[in-house]
Amino acid sequence: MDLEIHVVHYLVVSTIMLICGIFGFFTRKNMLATLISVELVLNATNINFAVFNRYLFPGQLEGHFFALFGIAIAAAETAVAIAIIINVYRNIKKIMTDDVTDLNG
Amino acid sequence: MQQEVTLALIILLMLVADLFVKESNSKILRVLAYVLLVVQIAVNIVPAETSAFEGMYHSTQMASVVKTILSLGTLLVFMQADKWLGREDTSFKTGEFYILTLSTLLGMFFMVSAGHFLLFYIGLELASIPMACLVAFDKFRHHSAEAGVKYILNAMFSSGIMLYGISMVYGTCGTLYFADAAAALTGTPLQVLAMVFFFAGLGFKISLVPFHMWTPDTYQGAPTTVTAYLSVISKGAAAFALMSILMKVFGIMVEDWTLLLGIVIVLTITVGNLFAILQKDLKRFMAYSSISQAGYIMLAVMADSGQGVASLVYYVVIYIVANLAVFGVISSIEQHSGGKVERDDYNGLYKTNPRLTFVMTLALFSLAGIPPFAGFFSKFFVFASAFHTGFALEQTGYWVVVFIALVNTIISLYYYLLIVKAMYITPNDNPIPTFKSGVMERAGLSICLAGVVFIGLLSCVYQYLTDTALLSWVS
Amino acid sequence: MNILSLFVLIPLLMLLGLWIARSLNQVKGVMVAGSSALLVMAVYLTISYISLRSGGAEGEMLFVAEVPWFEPLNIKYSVGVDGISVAMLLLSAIIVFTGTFASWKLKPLTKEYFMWFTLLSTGVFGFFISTDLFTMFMFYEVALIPMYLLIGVWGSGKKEYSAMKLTLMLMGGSAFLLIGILGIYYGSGATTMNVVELAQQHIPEWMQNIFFPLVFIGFGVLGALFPFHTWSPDGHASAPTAVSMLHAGVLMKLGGYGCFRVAMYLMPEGLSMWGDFFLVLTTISVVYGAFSAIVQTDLKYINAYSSVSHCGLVLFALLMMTKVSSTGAILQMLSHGLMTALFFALIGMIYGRTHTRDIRQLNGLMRIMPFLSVGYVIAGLANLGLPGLSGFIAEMTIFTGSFQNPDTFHRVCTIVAATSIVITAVYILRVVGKILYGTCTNKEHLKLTDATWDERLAVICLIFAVAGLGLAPFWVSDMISGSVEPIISHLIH
Amino acid sequence: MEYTILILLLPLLSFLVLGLAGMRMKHKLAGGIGTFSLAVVALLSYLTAYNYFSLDRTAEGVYPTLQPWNFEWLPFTESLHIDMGILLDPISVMMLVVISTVSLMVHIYSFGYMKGERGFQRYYAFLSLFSFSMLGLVLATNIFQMYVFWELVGVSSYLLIGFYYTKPEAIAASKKAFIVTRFADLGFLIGILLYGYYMGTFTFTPEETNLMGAGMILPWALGLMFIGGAGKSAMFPLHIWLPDAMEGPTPVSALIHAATMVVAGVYLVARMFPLFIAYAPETLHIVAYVGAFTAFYAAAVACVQSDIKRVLAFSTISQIGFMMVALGVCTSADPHHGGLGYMSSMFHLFTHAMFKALLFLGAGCIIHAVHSNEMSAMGGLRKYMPITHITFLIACLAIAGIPPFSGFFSKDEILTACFQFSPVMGWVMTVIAGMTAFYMFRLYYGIFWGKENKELHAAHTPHESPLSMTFPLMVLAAITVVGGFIPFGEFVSSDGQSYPIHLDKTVAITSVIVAVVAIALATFMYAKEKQPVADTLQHTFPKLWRAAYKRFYLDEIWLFITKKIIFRCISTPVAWFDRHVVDQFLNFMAWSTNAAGEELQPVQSGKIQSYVMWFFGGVVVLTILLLILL
Repeated sequence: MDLEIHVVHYLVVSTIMLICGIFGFFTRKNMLATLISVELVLNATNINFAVFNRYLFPGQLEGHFFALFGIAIAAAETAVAIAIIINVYRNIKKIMTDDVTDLNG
Repeated sequence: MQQEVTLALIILLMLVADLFVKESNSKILRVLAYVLLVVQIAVNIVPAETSAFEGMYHSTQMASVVKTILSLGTLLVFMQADKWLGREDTSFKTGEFYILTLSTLLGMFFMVSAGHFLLFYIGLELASIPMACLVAFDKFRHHSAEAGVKYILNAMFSSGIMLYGISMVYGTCGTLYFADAAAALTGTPLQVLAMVFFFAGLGFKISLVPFHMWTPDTYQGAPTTVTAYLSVISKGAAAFALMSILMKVFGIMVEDWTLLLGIVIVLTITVGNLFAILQKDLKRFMAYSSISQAGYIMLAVMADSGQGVASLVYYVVIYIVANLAVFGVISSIEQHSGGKVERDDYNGLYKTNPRLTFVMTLALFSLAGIPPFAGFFSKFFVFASAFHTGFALEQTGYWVVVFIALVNTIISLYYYLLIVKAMYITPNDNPIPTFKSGVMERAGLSICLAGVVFIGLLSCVYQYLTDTALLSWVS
Repeated sequence: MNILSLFVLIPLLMLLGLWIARSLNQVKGVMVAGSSALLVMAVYLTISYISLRSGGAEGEMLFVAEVPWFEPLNIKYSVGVDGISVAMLLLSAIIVFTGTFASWKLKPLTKEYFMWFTLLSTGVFGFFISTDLFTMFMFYEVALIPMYLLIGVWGSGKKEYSAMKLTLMLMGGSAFLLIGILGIYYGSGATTMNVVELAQQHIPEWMQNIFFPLVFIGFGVLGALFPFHTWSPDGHASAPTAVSMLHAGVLMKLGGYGCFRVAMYLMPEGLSMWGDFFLVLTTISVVYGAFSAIVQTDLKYINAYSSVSHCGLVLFALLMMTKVSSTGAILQMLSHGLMTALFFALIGMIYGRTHTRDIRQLNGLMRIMPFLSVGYVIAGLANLGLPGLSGFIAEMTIFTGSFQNPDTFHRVCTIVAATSIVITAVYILRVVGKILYGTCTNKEHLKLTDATWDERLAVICLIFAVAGLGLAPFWVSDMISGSVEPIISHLIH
Repeated sequence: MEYTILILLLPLLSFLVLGLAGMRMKHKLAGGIGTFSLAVVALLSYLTAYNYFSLDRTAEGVYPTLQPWNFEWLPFTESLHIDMGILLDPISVMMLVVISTVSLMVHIYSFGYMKGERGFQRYYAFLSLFSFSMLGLVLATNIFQMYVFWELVGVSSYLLIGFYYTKPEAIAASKKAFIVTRFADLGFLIGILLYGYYMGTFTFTPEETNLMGAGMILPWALGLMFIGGAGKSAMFPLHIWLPDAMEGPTPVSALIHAATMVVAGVYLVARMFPLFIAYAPETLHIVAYVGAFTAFYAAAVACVQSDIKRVLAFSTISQIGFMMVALGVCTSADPHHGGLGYMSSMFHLFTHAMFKALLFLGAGCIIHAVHSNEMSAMGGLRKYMPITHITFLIACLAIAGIPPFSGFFSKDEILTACFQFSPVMGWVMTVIAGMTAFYMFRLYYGIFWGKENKELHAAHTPHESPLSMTFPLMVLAAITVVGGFIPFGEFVSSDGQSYPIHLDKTVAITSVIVAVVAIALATFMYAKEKQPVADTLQHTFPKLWRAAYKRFYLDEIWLFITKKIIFRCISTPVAWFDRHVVDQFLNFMAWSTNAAGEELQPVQSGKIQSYVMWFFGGVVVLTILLLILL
């Protein structure tokens, strides 16, 4: 059995992550959980960048750097998001997405 | 590069100033912000083509002009924010407001002058993360927080999708430099997918249908000044960025993205209009209006020509002044009447505040595209550019899109007139009482009004933009 | 400075003056000065145009001037007039002048009213002097939008609904126009926006076939083309007097003028494909409007439907494509503008006194307000085409001209359209008989007074113009047919 | 003869003066202005007639056709233009004399008749307007000018019928008159348009080549013009307006609805006669049949009417029918062979104008005296109003065709022409002439003899009218007496050449016998106070009598057409369609846009998840679309 891992395998993983992330976002009601799901999406792309760089274009570092920046920015985003979610919690004492539907129509 | 550097310096200066200025003296900060922003505009008034970081940063003359326009718009927003920032519950956050706003502006600068997807991505995030803070700025209003959370979650999701698209570009091209990627792209299905994903990310910022769903909620919940900023500056920058990337990077897939745009434009304008008709809350109403306006802006992108570039920037300029005039009036009334933003509150406004009503009327007419106000000219040129391309390519599909857009102007006229009707015609026993707005608000509105009236009539603006567009986009 | 630009400049100065004016008297002073200046200018222009032509001046347009505006799209501020536009300018000046007096006592917000009114006039004058498609279109829309506020704020009845309907329908028409203008511009090679120069270019036939109907309908909406006329009854009924006058008198003429100058002149091949179709529509307009007018009970509705019929006749005559019929169409615009303005002025004055326009509640007015009643009879007679008044001239020119087109289908349409002169008599006489004659049964009405001096001035001016055109038609007719000729010969070749 | 322009200008001027400033004038001044201008016009007309007929005849033996004035009023094309001018030829000069005479008489008469009426000045203004238009009509140099003035006379007739504008009947009558004639004018207009296009000119003398080339068009064009003429001249079935038009002041009826305007149709046919006879003889014969039927129909109706003005109105219709018949029976332009009708028609027009005006003015005096139009209010008036009685009798004898009164001569010529055309036509017309004599004498006896309405006359004794009213009666009576001896054929004939009138003895004797018998019958039936025969007849044929009294229900048909068909069946549905279909369609579009917005609104639910689903769904769908479409 050939255990060599191809680029495709990585992509399958990243795609599964992406879909999990999206699915999680769709289904989880807790805002923190949705935040985690978004992280999955972002990480799926980071994997993509790393894998493409490593396997397809090994001579350069663009993908790696992109992945690094992506991680950093995702962290920043998460921080802000959590801050705002806390703010929501302070105001209405709930963090379920179904509870923040005051603005609609 | 000069523009970004000076802006970054300003941000640092404001940061330092914020540290040392006492809360009670927040006025100093406001003055400082005006002065610095004026200086920023003044020193960068001459557009220049610059390149840095080995081409990761590449600012064309047009981009430079756009940046100046964005700075000007920001200045107008600041002027409108004057009263709001002076309020007790926000004055202690004055410095933060400026820093956050200017940071997003810096992000937009990078966005419009990126030469590499990484820089573009950083710019985009720099523009949207502080924006989330701004949206949730009114800490004790839960609508503000709700708007903020909707914005940030949607933004994260969309940036995830966009990043996925960028990763596909990287995977198929092996480079993230715009110029190299453009050469390497061939239009395979995977690349089409990448393009759509990327498009969705920017479509989110411009609030194109179906990526627009956050817009009304966020616009309604955010502080009015921030809504104004979000609706014009952020949207304008994203539109320009989208256009330059579609034209520069995805040039090979022009047929794909014009079709994509065609569908999206029709959807955007129609859906925006259909929703706008029913809105009672003016901020929410303006959100839908801005969605449909975004559709018109995209017509210029669809044109895919120098004429289109000039028309787009021209449209953005006029959209900025007109929309800011409307938001200026809305915020002015909101601040002076204790938070009234419903359309019914405006009934009979003409009797008590004729001048504000007048500004509002002209601005709405401009948005509806009625001559002799500027909006008419910008709409005309946008239509002309899209029509021209359709003619040149002998594709009547362009004409159909233009036609649908034109038919939609009637619906939009209807809802703009509803506000005019409320202000002039609908009788009201207790209209909002007469008030005197602050110097800065008035100055801001006067500038907007002048813009609404004169930018269209004075052809030099369009001429200048066309010349610049030709210089930047010799294709 | 080009003399034509004064027609836009004077209203703009009036706007400025109104803006500055502080008291009611100042406002009225500005209006009287401005509208008189416009009238004098228009008369002067007419005289000098005729003398230039008789002096042998060549060229389709006279008093031409051109300033580049948006050069990337070859948009210029270019002005010039031929006989048709001169006639229209004269008409507009007369109606703006009389309209000012017809709204002499209007309240409230008099100043604002006159500002919008003046803006509307700016658009009208600008439209008629322009030879550049873009400028023309711009002024066209400038003329439309003030209608909304003028009707909405100062109107009566279900004014909000009417104002909205009118604005949306007319702006809908202009949406059609805009794409049509783009089609013309690019189709002709994107070298010029000037109408006269565009006519020399050739637009591909397939494009003409697409854009002709769009432009024709676009202008036709304003010209009350069936089935796009329904804004007219409601709009006119709700509008204040002077606005109805200006709207029916001048604005509706923009439609016919545009159809002729833009749609037909620039797209002759499209015309030959669509001509018959639109001819049927206009024929329907003519007869349908007249029949609808018979059963109306509101004076303004009667007049509005009558306008549908008469403006339909304008488009009808244009589509006949002979020199005489087109001359007749322009004459009809002139004549209809004057007499319908007279009608609306009188209806407004009667309404201002009796507070009703329902013909079932009015009777015996002849005894109570003889001046207004006689004016009404004269307007009615002009409307049904009494020789010596303007309506006859126009209708006869139209029918004679239409008969110059030897096609049987056109003949049949002409005969059908000609029946409208009988139907017109029916509804005009019905109204005259009902409201003016008989004995007044309403006690309230017995106390009413006849016209005041400002009203008399307006009415007399209009009657004078109607009769002047009717008695001495040759000079106008010459002036117009001289200018129609190049356009028609362009269409036929 | 440039001075002829004054004939048109004076009445116009007088109209303008009276119309603009009349309300400020005293009655006498206003009436004086009108009458004076008409007197001058009449003098000028006589002068014109004298001068014209003393001109030398041309080589062909005809009087020259003069155009002292002609200018282009409204140009259409090189050859087609409406000119305004003055055309002098025998018939126009003849008409000039007739119109100015009758008009002058009516002007004088109205002084007395309209004395003290409200709107006296307006009345004179309208009379002037009418005189102007009628003179313009007959002097027209081209068919379009004729149409212009044709419309103007229509309007002045409208204004004058509706002079008593507070009377509902007057309003209705004026409206009806205008609309019916307008309807007929539509035919006239289309006829003119056809004529103008194919002849290339509006003048009465088109180019020969055009005439030859027109083919079947010309009969059609002329026929359509005749419809216009039929409307004005009250030919069946377009006559319905004329009896109602009697609601106007009686002098107006005398002037417009008896002597001048109503014969405009005859004049029109006479004017186009050369073309009719040469290119459309069949159309001309249709004119004859229409005229004959109208004459019969109107005579039948006139026999039972009780309103004296109605009787006279139907009598007018009937007599115009005679004139039309006379024109229609012409078969050639040669007066000796089938062209006699032309001259006789014009002759009858002339004599009829005089005696019918006389009858109407006389009726005016009677109405003035008893304040009623109904015969029941009259009877036995001969002793109260001798002048009126005598003049009325003269006119009755004239219309009945008793020599030596003028009517005898003209009617005799007409009957001769009819017999030349066909014996059937001749006999029919003779019978109608007899009916004329019958109903006229029925009227005469009803007014001046018969049963007197004593009650009424006791309350208000009838009296003779003032001189201003009787003077015109006497003048007209004098003309009626001597008019028949005018050698009319000298001046007017179908080919223009001098033509000596000679009586056809057989025809003359027959017609006189018929007339005398008819008069005798009328005397037998109506001269007494008790009228057993008439009553018996009325009771024997109640339906027929009723139908005739109701004018064979034509007015009901008219009402049916206007109220039911035009108003209910066309206009109301059209207006309904406009409001509920065309307009509602637009409202529906607006509504559906709104409804679509409302339906869509739940999509914007406020839930973050649904927003993201739309986002992602949009991305996926768009990608798939792009991949499929391109």
